[in-house]
Amino acid sequence: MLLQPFHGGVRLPPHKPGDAAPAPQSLPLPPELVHPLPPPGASGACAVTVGQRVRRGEMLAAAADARGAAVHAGSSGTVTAIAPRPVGDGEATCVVIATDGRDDSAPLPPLADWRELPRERLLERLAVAGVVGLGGAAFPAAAKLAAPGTILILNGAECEPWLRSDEALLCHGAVEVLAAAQLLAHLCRATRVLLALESRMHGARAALQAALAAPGAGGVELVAVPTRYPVGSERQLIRVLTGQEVPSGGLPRDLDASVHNVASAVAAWRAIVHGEALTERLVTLGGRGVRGAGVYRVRLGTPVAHLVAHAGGYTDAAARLVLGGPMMGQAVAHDAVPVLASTQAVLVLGADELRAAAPERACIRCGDCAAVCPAQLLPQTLLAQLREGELEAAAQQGLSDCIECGACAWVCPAQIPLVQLYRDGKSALQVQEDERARAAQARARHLARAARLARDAAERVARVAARAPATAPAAAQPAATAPATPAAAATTAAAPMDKAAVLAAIARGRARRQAAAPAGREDAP
Amino acid sequence: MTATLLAAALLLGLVALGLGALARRAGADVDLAARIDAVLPQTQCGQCNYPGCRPYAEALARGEADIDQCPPGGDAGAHALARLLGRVPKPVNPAHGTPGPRVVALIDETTCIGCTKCIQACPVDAIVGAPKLMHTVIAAECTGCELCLPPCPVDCITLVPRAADAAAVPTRSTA
Amino acid sequence: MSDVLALLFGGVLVHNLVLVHLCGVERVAAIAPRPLHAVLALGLFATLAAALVAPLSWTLEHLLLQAPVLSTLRPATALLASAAGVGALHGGMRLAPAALRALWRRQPLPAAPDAALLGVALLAPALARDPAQALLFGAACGLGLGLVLVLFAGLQTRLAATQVPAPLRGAPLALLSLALIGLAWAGLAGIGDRL
Amino acid sequence: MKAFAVAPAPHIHAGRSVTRVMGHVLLALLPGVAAQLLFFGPGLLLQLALCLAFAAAFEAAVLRLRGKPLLPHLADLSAAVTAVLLALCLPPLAPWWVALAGMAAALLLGKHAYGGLGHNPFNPAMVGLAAVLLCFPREMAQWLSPLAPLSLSPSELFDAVLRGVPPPTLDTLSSATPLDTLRSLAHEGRTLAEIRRTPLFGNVGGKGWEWIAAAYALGGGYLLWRRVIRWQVPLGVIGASLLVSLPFWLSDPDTHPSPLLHLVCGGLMLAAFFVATDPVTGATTPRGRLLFGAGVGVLTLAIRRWGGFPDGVAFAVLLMNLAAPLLDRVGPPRPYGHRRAGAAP
Repeated sequence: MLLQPFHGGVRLPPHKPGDAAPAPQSLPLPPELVHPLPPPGASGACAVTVGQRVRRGEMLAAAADARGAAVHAGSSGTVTAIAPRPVGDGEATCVVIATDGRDDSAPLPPLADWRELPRERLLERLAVAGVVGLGGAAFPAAAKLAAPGTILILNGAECEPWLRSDEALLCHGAVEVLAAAQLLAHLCRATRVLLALESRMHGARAALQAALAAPGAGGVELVAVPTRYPVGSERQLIRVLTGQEVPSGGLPRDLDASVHNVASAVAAWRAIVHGEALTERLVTLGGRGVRGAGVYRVRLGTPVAHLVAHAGGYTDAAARLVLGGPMMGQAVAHDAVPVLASTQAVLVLGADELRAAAPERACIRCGDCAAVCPAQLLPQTLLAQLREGELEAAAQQGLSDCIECGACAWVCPAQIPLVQLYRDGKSALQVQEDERARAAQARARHLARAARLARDAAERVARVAARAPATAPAAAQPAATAPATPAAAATTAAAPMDKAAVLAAIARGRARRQAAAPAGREDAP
Repeated sequence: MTATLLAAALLLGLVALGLGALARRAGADVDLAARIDAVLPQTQCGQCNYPGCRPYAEALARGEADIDQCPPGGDAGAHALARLLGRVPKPVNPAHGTPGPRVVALIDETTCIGCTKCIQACPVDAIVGAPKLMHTVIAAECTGCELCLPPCPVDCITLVPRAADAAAVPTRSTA
Repeated sequence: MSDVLALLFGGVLVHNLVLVHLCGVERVAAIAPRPLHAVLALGLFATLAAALVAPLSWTLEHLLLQAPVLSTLRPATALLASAAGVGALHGGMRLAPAALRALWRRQPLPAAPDAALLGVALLAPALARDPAQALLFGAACGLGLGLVLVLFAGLQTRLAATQVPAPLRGAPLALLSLALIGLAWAGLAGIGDRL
Repeated sequence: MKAFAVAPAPHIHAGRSVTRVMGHVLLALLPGVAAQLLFFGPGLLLQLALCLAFAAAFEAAVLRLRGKPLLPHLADLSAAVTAVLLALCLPPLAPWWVALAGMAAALLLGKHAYGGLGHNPFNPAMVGLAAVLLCFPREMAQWLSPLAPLSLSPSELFDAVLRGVPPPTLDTLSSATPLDTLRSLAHEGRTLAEIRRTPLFGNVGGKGWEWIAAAYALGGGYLLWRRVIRWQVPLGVIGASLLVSLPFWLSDPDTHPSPLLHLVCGGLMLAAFFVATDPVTGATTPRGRLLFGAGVGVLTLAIRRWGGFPDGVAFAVLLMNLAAPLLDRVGPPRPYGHRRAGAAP
């Protein structure tokens, strides 16, 4: 398989000792689970009430539509509250469940004969089971799998330092991954199935090759992509494997390809074959700030504090708590936040692992950022344009193609928070585009109104012109010349009114009114 | 003598070609007016002393208007016009009004008498109602141009800042 | 051939209006943040104007001012020539095709002749031996002015994002930048006459 | 519940800072300084000391004037790099006021007037050098013939630099740079072969200059290997000057110096690796950098051949700094997923 290089990318210190990832360790059930409900628009109404007893896998909120994803209880227990709770660096309405420790579950009926079932039935099961992408974006799997693609790429290339969740799954769950590959290949009607993993994942490669040797598990091509951040990003992986580039603003389906994280594939497989809703995921715990670093099988909704406490607690070097990887992860202010489907890792970084708190300096245009930018942009030019407020020019330079991978901020010798700037720039661009769409709407309505007024005026003139010949048949002398404007036609066509007739009519009207007046009843005005 | 003439002619020919190319790139007045109209906020408010955004755009293209007469566009709008017309950017002229946050008209339904004067005045048909019946403003469509305030006999229309959720962009118009 | 090159290099480099003779400095300093295509148009229009002014002032000089006593009228004839040149350009533009007229309306040259054109009117009679050379020299001077305009506008785009100390913002920085460009231009000083 | 400080992503960093970049540049300059010390004597040490002292003084003064904290800005060594570059271009026995004027022009006019590091459009060292070339033409022409100044006693040296009194034996020691002699003798119609036989020229170029050029190339190689500078500018400068001088040399070897001689003499190698590669004032797109380097090479040769100065590197770099913003518009790279460069998708 000929691999194409992708532009830029950086070689990060992996912080991943050993050839194979450690086996996933399990965790005792936390006393309380916090399940954030998706924003009102993206999901159905909350299906449970406070005090109601729920079992593991029971639906807390239905999927908004056939392409959404439902929310499920992480374990059995009673719902103690449905209220806003801190989630990530913000807040969301959450269903809080006090677990009872029995952990009895309510599985959905397994669909063992999924090969014969219609695709729609399988996609609908994925939505009901709440399967979302576990690669960090948490995009509903049903929506992503809806578009078939001849090339199916299973993304096992976990390229951020410390992260070993996918690698642990590949090393210790290779059979399930390959089975899931078959299911997804059927769902996507894919003719080629590629499983990408980083060239440094020797343990995972060996486990997969052993599983491939087993009967009935063929058809999946193992591809070792170069260990270079951000090779695991969807666009870069497609470039490396197919040599094609996803068009700007487009999706992989435009290239007849689809990319799925290996963990999401397994979650989809479990939901269909075992009828298990998505209630747990593998989370990497790392960094010098915590003891017992490794890969844990964590129930969704488990507070981070519980995970850290049972792993071994904080060391005194703990300086920053990050949900996700060190390059794209989100720093959070405290550990009373739940683990979500998008939480690939919980990192407690020590002060020396962190970027130096050096003050931000002026950009010296060294171009290191442009050399490493996988989207082949010019971060230094975008920086200058955004600082001058030249949104239009920045959009022209490809600001919306920035994948926020952080490689530019990683190499920047002047310590400029570039990703933050581009994220703000993108949101400002979005606001500008909304305003422009609103303006276009207003222009359309204005033009429609102007057209309507013109049409009304023309109709009124036509109506008057049509009525005028009917009232004066006696004075049918021909209209002498073509009237200059329609309005003028009305007056010349009618016969000249003589003044006496008008006065007589008024007198008759006054007389009739006096005759009615003495009757003492005033008609309506 | 002839060599210099030839060189001068060649040089001036190149200059003329350059100017022709620049002129074609800059475009005739008509499509320049369209490009300017695309940048204007389309509030049709008339604060620029022109009866709407399109007339102001055409005046700008003819070079009769200045780029700082559009308060709803704000300073950013003036900068965009400057960049489009190759002029020196300057902030909005306060004489035409001061740029402010986006506002939406709101009809006080207890005092509205259904006189339809505001409906006729609204440049974008954002007010729904009928004679002697209740009138109300469609918040998503209102551009905050304040043209409905003067004709209202009972002064029941007030301007309120556009709420964030009301800012949901209406579906793309088919026009 | 060599005098054509000498005139060309002379007009653009050795006798650059803005950087060597400091004519039209105020136009360059005030070019400020304008898109590059607008500055290019302005530069090309300046070239046309200079090309009109130079032969005019040359003929006026060599027809009227031969007698030494009349040479005191030189500033007057220079002013007359440049005013006539700009006037001719304004008139000519009215007959130009629509797109060019639109471009001219957006990037007009001031009606009154400014220092740069006066400079051309004074330089051309001194350096050119016949009207054709004056025409070529005038065009070269215009191109020199246009070149500095475009380079300076490019520089301005890079200066826009800088945190210039408050007292130097705006005109002082523009003049300082022009001084540094003049410093760089001095390196090309001898290029013209050694051809 | 344990609280943490919050900061935007990414949370780790490659560790390279502006100070370290400038540190690498200074390190790469050491071989060049050593070679120049070897051939032109300890005068350079005095010039270096003077320039560095003035640099520190001006930086500190301006930073206090602008109310900025002294340490972080002083520590970014950018002023030190400017000082060393300027010192290398000054004649070893130039009086102290030449260094003062050069550093004043470089740091005050060239850099801090625009707002400090990162904001200056012109290379500060070259602004200083160009100003000094124009203001002190006589002092700047007083180069020494190679290997001669070893006989100078320290007191004569101090007199020359600190009090501006030229040593009595100066006329035997001093001679113009090879480029100067090249230009003056060429104008007297002497053929290149005769010029080459004067004691000034070694087997390739100027006697000492070829080693100095090699030392700069060595330093440049280090910078390329450490990825502090990119290959486009040096390739542009060296490639363009070779390509431009080759046809002239082939057509008429007697009057036009060989491309190698051009490379070795004067400040071309210093410019190729240390001056033109200044990222702040150069072009920032790969294609722009290539054009920038080519421009510096061509303009340097043009000024050497027809210009008024023996070595036009300073002016060539300043002129290309002026054109750099336009060069960036020539060839922006094609973003991922776009059909053409710089066009909307």
